[in-house]
Amino acid sequence: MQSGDDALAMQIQALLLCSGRAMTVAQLQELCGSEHTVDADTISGALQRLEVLLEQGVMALVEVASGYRLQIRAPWVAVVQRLQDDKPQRFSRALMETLALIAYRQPITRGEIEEIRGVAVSTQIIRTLQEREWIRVAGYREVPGRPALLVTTRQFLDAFGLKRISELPPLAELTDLLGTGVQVASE
Amino acid sequence: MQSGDDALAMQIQALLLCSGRAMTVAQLQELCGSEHTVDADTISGALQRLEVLLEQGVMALVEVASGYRLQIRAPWVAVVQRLQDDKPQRFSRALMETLALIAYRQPITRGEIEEIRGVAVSTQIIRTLQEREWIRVAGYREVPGRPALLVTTRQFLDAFGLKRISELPPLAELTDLLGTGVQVASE
Amino acid sequence: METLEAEVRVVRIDGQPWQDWPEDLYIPPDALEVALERFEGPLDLLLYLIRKQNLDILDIPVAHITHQYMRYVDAMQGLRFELAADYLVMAAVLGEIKSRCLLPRPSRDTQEEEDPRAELVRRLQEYERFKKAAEVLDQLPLEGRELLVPMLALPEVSERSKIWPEVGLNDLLQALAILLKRAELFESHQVSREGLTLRERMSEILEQIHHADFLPFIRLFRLEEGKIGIVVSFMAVLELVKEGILELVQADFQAPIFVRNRIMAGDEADAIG
Repeated sequence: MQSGDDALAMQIQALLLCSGRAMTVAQLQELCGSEHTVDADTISGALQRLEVLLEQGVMALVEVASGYRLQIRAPWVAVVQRLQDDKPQRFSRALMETLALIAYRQPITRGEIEEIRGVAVSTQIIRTLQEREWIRVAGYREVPGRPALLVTTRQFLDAFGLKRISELPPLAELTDLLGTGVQVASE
Repeated sequence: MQSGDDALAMQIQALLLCSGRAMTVAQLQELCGSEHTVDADTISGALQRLEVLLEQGVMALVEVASGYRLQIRAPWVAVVQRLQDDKPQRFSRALMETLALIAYRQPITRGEIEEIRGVAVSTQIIRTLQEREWIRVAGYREVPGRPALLVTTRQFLDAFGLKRISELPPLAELTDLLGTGVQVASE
Repeated sequence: METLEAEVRVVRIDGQPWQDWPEDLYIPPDALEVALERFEGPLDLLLYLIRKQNLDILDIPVAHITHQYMRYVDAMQGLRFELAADYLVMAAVLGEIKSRCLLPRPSRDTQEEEDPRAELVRRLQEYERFKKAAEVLDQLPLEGRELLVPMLALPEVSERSKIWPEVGLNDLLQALAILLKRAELFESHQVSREGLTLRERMSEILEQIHHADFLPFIRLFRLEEGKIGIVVSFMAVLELVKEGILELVQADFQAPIFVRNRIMAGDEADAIG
């Protein structure tokens, strides 16, 4: 029913739909070839085919600096942007705890945060905090894996109305805060 | 070129593509209707139309507990999985047994889980399940100690691609242990 | 068929077949760690023994096991004691069952009295059900594993800044307070003011060097802060050097010392992922 080209084009489509980033021909070659390698021309051909397949749809295949990616076509951009207004509700407890640990223990690695919290810290949380410009990578610890050292930023201080990190209340005072009506398991 | 139904179906497709999660008919109603509202039946019709439009493609429209979402069709899953650097995650047996007990016996207390499993349930496991938002505390049993009653969440159903708890595979029948090694009627 | 059966009987530990599983509930101390990993507790072990080794729970030499258990529980000195305790309880249950089976019973009561093993069998059956349910659940397609939900980036909005949830300092402190209460992780000496000042200074230095890449060592000190301020700054620099973030360079003997950021700007973005 489908030609070989179509099958490859659809493989590429699936990859681009889930990768969340642009991909180069070389990357696609590596991912599409299972037993025998696919040559670059075949990938280019499949990309052209994909462009045609998508012609009537909501997505377009575009080439950007870092490769090819799928994006929403212009007529649907306005609808899709309504999703953004939908987003902000609350930051998760996991995010707030991660932020608090970075604030008080900076510079700190993701591994150290995980150790203290006892659970994995999702990449999403770190990314959101970076996107929010509340944290940044200050360097790397010179140990195997070179984990990134996270610190808070000036924007973080601004957001929380602090002039400097030392204005954060000492940890000892937090215990009192807990005493005064913070419900731990409210949900 | 496109009928009105197709246009709405494609709007929905664009929304689902960019939200990356399931959306309810009500949410879609709100996002699709700009000046005048779209009624729920129209959305349902457009969803059916979208299902047809996607038939030959790499994505399928599926309904889960929190609404409708797009999923990569099975034949393309393997390719996409190559994108994931680390091996697909597997959970510990302890975690899966705990989750199974909560799913099939909800609401259930930690003590009851421990009684059935014959071992203590680690706080780590409960925390991981809560962090994933697969379980939550639905209340407290009115007995001494007021143990928390654990239930599964919509996110749990979403994660396993289910619409409701009754879609879980049925529990196995109790099997005969007496015939194998334990002879009850030995006298 | 026969090979399949043989396969089932082989317990693999770290890829190595393990054939010396006990014929009773006693686990030798050196195999305990392995057993704790392999079995989800005494019910699981007991099920395995009944299913795979045809263990007759009546035939277990309970006194012997109990004695051994006591010895190794002593030896463990609290190491994962709570898990060992579960196994110990099971040995006690088996002992109790056996003793009740051995006791002569008045003949007219036989109708009413429950078989002493019934309760244990009921528990085993119940556990086995959920053990299977867990296996079934584990085989279901899972989001992120077999169920893949596509997601495209939202089109870039021209300078319309993203809308973020509102957060106050109090939210942050509450999050930390909850974390503290949960884990009780900070020991008192880490709470001290000094630690915070040092870390704060480390951050400030990083901030300075972030913009410059290269700074005269002397610029990191503020004389108006007095002796303590200078000591703290000095310690902060040492700490950062120790962590491999900064490097001290000196072109020549007695030349000014410079502090260099060892991390090239630019590779920040993909560092965390």
